Amino acid sequence: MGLQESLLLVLLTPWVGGVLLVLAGRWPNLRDAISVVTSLLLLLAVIALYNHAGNGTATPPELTLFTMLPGIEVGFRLEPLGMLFVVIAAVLWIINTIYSIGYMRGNNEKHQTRFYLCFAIAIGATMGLALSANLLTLFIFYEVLTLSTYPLVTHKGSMKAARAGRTYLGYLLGTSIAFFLLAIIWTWALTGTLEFTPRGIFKQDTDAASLSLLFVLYIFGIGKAAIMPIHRWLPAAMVAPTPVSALLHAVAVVKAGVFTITKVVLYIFGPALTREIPASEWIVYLAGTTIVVASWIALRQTNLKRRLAYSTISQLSYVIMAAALGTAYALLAAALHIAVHAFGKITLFFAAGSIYTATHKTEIPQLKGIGRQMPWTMAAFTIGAVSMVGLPPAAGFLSKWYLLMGAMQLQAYFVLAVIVISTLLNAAYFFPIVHAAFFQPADDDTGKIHEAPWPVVLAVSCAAVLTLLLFLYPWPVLSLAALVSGATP
Amino acid sequence: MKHHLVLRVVAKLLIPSILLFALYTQFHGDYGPGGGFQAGVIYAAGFILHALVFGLESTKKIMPLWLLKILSALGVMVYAGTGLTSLLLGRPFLDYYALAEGVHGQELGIMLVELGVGFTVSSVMLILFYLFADQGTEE
Amino acid sequence: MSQTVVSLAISFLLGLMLLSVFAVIAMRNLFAAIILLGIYSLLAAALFMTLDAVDVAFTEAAVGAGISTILILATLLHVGHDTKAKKIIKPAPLLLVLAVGALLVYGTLDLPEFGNAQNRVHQSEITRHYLEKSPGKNGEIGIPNVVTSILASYRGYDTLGEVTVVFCAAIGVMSLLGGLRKKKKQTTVSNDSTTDSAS
Amino acid sequence: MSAHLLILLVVIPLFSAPLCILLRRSRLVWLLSSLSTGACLLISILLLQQVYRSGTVTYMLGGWSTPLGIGIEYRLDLFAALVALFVSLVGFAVALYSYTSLQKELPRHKHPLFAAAYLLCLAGLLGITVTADVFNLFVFLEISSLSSYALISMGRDRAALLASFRYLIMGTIGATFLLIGIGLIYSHTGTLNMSALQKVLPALTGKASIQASLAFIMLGLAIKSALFPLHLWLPSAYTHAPSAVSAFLAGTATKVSIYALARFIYSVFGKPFVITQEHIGIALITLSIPAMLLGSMLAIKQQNLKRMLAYSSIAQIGYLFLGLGLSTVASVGATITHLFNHALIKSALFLSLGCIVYRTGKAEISSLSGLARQMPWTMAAFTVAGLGLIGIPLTAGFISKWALIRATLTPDYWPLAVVILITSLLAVVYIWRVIEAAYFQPPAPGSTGRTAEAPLGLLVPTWLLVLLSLYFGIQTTVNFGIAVKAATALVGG
Amino acid sequence: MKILYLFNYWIVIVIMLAGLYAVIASSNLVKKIAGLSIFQASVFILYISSGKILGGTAPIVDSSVPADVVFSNPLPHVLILTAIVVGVATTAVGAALIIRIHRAYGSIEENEILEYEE
Repeated sequence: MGLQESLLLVLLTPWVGGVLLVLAGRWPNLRDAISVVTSLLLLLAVIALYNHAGNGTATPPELTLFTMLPGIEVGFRLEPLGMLFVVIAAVLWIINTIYSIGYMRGNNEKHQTRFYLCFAIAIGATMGLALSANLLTLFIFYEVLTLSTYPLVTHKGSMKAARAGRTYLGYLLGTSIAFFLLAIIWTWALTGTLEFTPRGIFKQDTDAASLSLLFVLYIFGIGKAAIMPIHRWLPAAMVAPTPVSALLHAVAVVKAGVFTITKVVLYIFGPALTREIPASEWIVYLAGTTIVVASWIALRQTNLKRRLAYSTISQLSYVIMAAALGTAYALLAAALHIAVHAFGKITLFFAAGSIYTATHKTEIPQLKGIGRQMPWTMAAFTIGAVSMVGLPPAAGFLSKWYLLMGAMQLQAYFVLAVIVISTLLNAAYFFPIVHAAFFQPADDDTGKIHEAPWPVVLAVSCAAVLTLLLFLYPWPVLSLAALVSGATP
Repeated sequence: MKHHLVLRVVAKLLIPSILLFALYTQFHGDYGPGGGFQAGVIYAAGFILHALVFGLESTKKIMPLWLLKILSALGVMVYAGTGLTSLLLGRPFLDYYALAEGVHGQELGIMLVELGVGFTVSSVMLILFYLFADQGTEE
Repeated sequence: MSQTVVSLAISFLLGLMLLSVFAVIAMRNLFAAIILLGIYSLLAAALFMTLDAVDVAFTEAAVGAGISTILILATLLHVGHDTKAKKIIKPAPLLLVLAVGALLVYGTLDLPEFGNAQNRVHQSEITRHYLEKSPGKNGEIGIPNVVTSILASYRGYDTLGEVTVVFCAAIGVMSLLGGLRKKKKQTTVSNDSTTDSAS
Repeated sequence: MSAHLLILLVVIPLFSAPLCILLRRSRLVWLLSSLSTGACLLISILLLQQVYRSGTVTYMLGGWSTPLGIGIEYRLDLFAALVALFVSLVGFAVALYSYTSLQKELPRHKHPLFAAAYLLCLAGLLGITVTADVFNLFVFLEISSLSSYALISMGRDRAALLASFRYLIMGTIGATFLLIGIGLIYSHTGTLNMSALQKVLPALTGKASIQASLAFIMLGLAIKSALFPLHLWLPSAYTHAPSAVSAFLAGTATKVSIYALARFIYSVFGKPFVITQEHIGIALITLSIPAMLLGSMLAIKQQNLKRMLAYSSIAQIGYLFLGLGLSTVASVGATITHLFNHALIKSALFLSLGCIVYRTGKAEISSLSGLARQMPWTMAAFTVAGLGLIGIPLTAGFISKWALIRATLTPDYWPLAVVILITSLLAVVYIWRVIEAAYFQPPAPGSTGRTAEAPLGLLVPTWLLVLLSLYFGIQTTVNFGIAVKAATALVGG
Repeated sequence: MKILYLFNYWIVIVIMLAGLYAVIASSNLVKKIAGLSIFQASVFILYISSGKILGGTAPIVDSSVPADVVFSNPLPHVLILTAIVVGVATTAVGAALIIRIHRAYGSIEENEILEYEE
């Protein structure tokens, strides 16, 4: 299969799947089967694409849909970072689908067809976003992603959900319209192009002031990256069902955010320029602060999902910080952390969800001794936690390692300090849970195991296993990350 | 004032002469002041006088509202139609040279459009008078 | 000499019009006000006559003094004819109007000299064409009244628009007042479509 | 016949209006009006192609070609062709829509009157668009105005009467100002033809009376196009008119007045005089800012959705004047683009609102709760069009916003970009109020919660416009490419 | 004569302003309409006076009139003929609206009507 075809296939599969499962909406089993099959097909397409990406970025395939504005067409191009993101999203979508089926049936939620449709659209948007050839295309899919996840976040349909949705949409749409769009148009006005090109598109003579302002506009405009103070939408979105939280935190949304930032740093500003402009330094400090503060807040949450949410916020800022540093190793770390955090965090969320499905417990104090009732789930949870903290043998270790190397190169002691502190905080808010789950007696210990429905457990275990595998065999991802950053791991 | 005999006689004499004068104005527009518009107003004035003397209902019997509506529409259509005719004859809209040779074409065209103006203006003025006067009957 | 006379005559007429206008505004009784409005229009017609605009004078007399006065009087029959006693001077509108006035005065300062045959308006190619080429045996239109030939031929399209406006007014009034009587009293079945069912 | 397309564009509706009165049968009348508006649409498309291929089209009415301005001239350049296109497009959609929507809003025997007034209004607007004679412009302005007074007064509640009356007063003052301005120009130049004026006026820009005439014409047309703070007539007029009328006027009337204003600036007085010498540009910009902000804020406060959309229109008019005021090729191009896009989007919004009014009889936001379940297609149409108003990518609104921001991103005027963005954020707020009410609030306890979806007669025209607004968000050669061409021809680089 | 005719212009302007004031300031709808027609008529005067030639006659070019006669400019007359008609059309619609408003609100005083609306 040629490059163009596989590219097209990757882009279209989710949308076609969406249409089909709407048609099949009347028969739940068929509908769920379709969504599973679609996700598998997508993975196959992605693998086909990956084989092409394997032989370097020699001739990246172009695919142009239509010219939206003179000089700017909506088009796609294969490129390592995008490939990386596509792989993550595709793999996690399968697990997430299986999990969703278990979860949605387990909690017999309403409007499941709409749920799966929006899910498929969100994935489709993610694919488009990951493979887009220029900023306009990326922006379009960025907004599509926002709008398609809105019905998911507000799935419960209650007024509370509506309010949460208002926050979600207000932050994401607002920042994207007010800052991101402005930054894009400004970039266009300055350079006359929006194409993603290695080493950036800005001319040498562009003045540092406007570049700095642009950089800040991008960082704040890409609200999906949830850097403080525009992080509130993420905890608010917790009203959504767990699969959606997984989608937000691992598969698509926040990943799209940090992905976009990395992309902008790599292909709009270019690493060299990024290191020069003063704004990048401020962003490093801001990101660092976000990491520490978010971890601190996470420590003080008693609701499991909220704690996870704040952990996500801090983890995202790792990527932002790394990208803003702009050295080869830092960028390698950024790219890698996108993947690593995705697997780790989805494990944790699935675990939380399966606990909720099985026991309807959401508060951390309730989790005493739950390890004995739900060994699989809690084992997975432990792996995820280890990865988050960044210890071997979990994948989290890798990205942290490269980030440390990057920081060392620059003697960026602030970054080092941040990493150390946050690691301690991470440990402080994850391990007590694990300890309580396994080594403390439950209040209602019946001694017998009752796990969540099998698809849920299956998904959780898969995610956990992947997190381990990513540490043991990191090469497929690592090679891409290396291609992105030009660093030699 | 339906029973004022003198008034009725005078009106009977006056109204035809008013309408005659209206006709004169209609076609004298080429040579002096006048033309379709003024003529139309005078037509209307004649009927209004009739209505004032013999009562609205009797005027409506002579010149019912539905007829006026048709006339007013026809007036516009005559005017626009003249234009379209010259269009169909392959000349620009309202180019009267299309209708006949040279000056005669102009005279013909002007007469036609003035006729259209007369129709519409007179009938519309009467319609307005009818409707405004009618409102009185209910208080 | 004659020019002075004309100008003075104009000033005189204008003065009368001014008086009538102020009366219209000051009057509490609307009937009187509207009658005065009619007089104002008649004066305007006379003014147009002195300005050689015979057709305009004719029309203004027939329409301004005639039709619109009748219409408004007919309106007063239904809505009553006295206004609530109110203070006539209101600051905000006054300022607004004065601003417009200042603009107008400024605009008239360097208008071409009144009645001067050498003005661009009179010397312009178009005007001369109207006056010289259109009338006469071998003119373009061949009828003496140039106003008519412009009205009906040169700018005949404007006149089509004018007729359309009249027609438009008829439609508006019919939709507003048509078919209202039936609501009140069930007399005189006319086969006019606007009254055959109540609104 | 193709030589005469230009005049047919105006005469077809103008001729079929009296026919409506003769036909009298509601259905026949509707058929006629749909046919003639359809014809207008077809003609305007053909004309656009013709102009695009072979330059400006002119037409001498009555065949009076020499000397220039002795007769009345019609001229159609790209700008005019675009305006004519969207006017007849909206006109066609609303004509289709009107039949069903009037069933509940107007007694049957008045339908012929409605159709006649509607067609005359369309003819008037198209006449303004294509004429090259300033007095003829006044005449057709009055045709469209009078017919729109009539149309507005056909609204169901008595407030419509007052709204119509106030519009009549304001509109007539505006038109008379225009008349004064034209008179002042004429008394200096002796001609009424635009291109003739464009030749002679630059020599007269020192004259006080020419400057005054500029002021009066700008004022008059600003009133007609509801530029803040002369907008006061607009909200209640749009609120109380019949749904179809609101949709039509919101899409076309103010737009055409703005078109006329641009005509006077660029094709009569000329940019050097208006913008450079008299600083009208700065004035327009300074007025457009409060128009955008206050309009949007007031829109947020409204409970009645029609009024909300009306205020949003005032904000959007601010966009348009902003572009005119900057008067660069880019900005005027943006204005033209937005004229086109906003016409489609706002009409679509009003039409979908009309569907709601048709079923629920109310346009209050409270009457909307839970409606998305019962009228999914209508609410979907409203949502999509609303996204267009916000300016989400892949909608036409995005294109115009892009163009506008691009035009404002200059060293001197970049703060305006911020104002535009704030305005579109406010748009998010007032559109989302509606969407939340429709999708999340449970049906009001009083209501049966069993409202049927709007009939096809309403949905088809609505969706026609909605889909077009999406199409023009992707296929932007017409509403952006040609618009910029037109702006280049108008502003002259 | 400049002063005299400027003076005339200014009287016209005063009339015009009086009309405009009546439209804006008076809350009585009938008076608004009256003011409107005053306003318009005064504008007509401006037009016609721009067409006047002192010592000229009405533009009726008959073979009978001597050759040395100057005619006033006919074009403004034509324009104003149209404008007058537009004016009366507006007045008619306005008056009809007033009747309906009075029927709906029982008043033709704008401020009272607005109170009903609130």
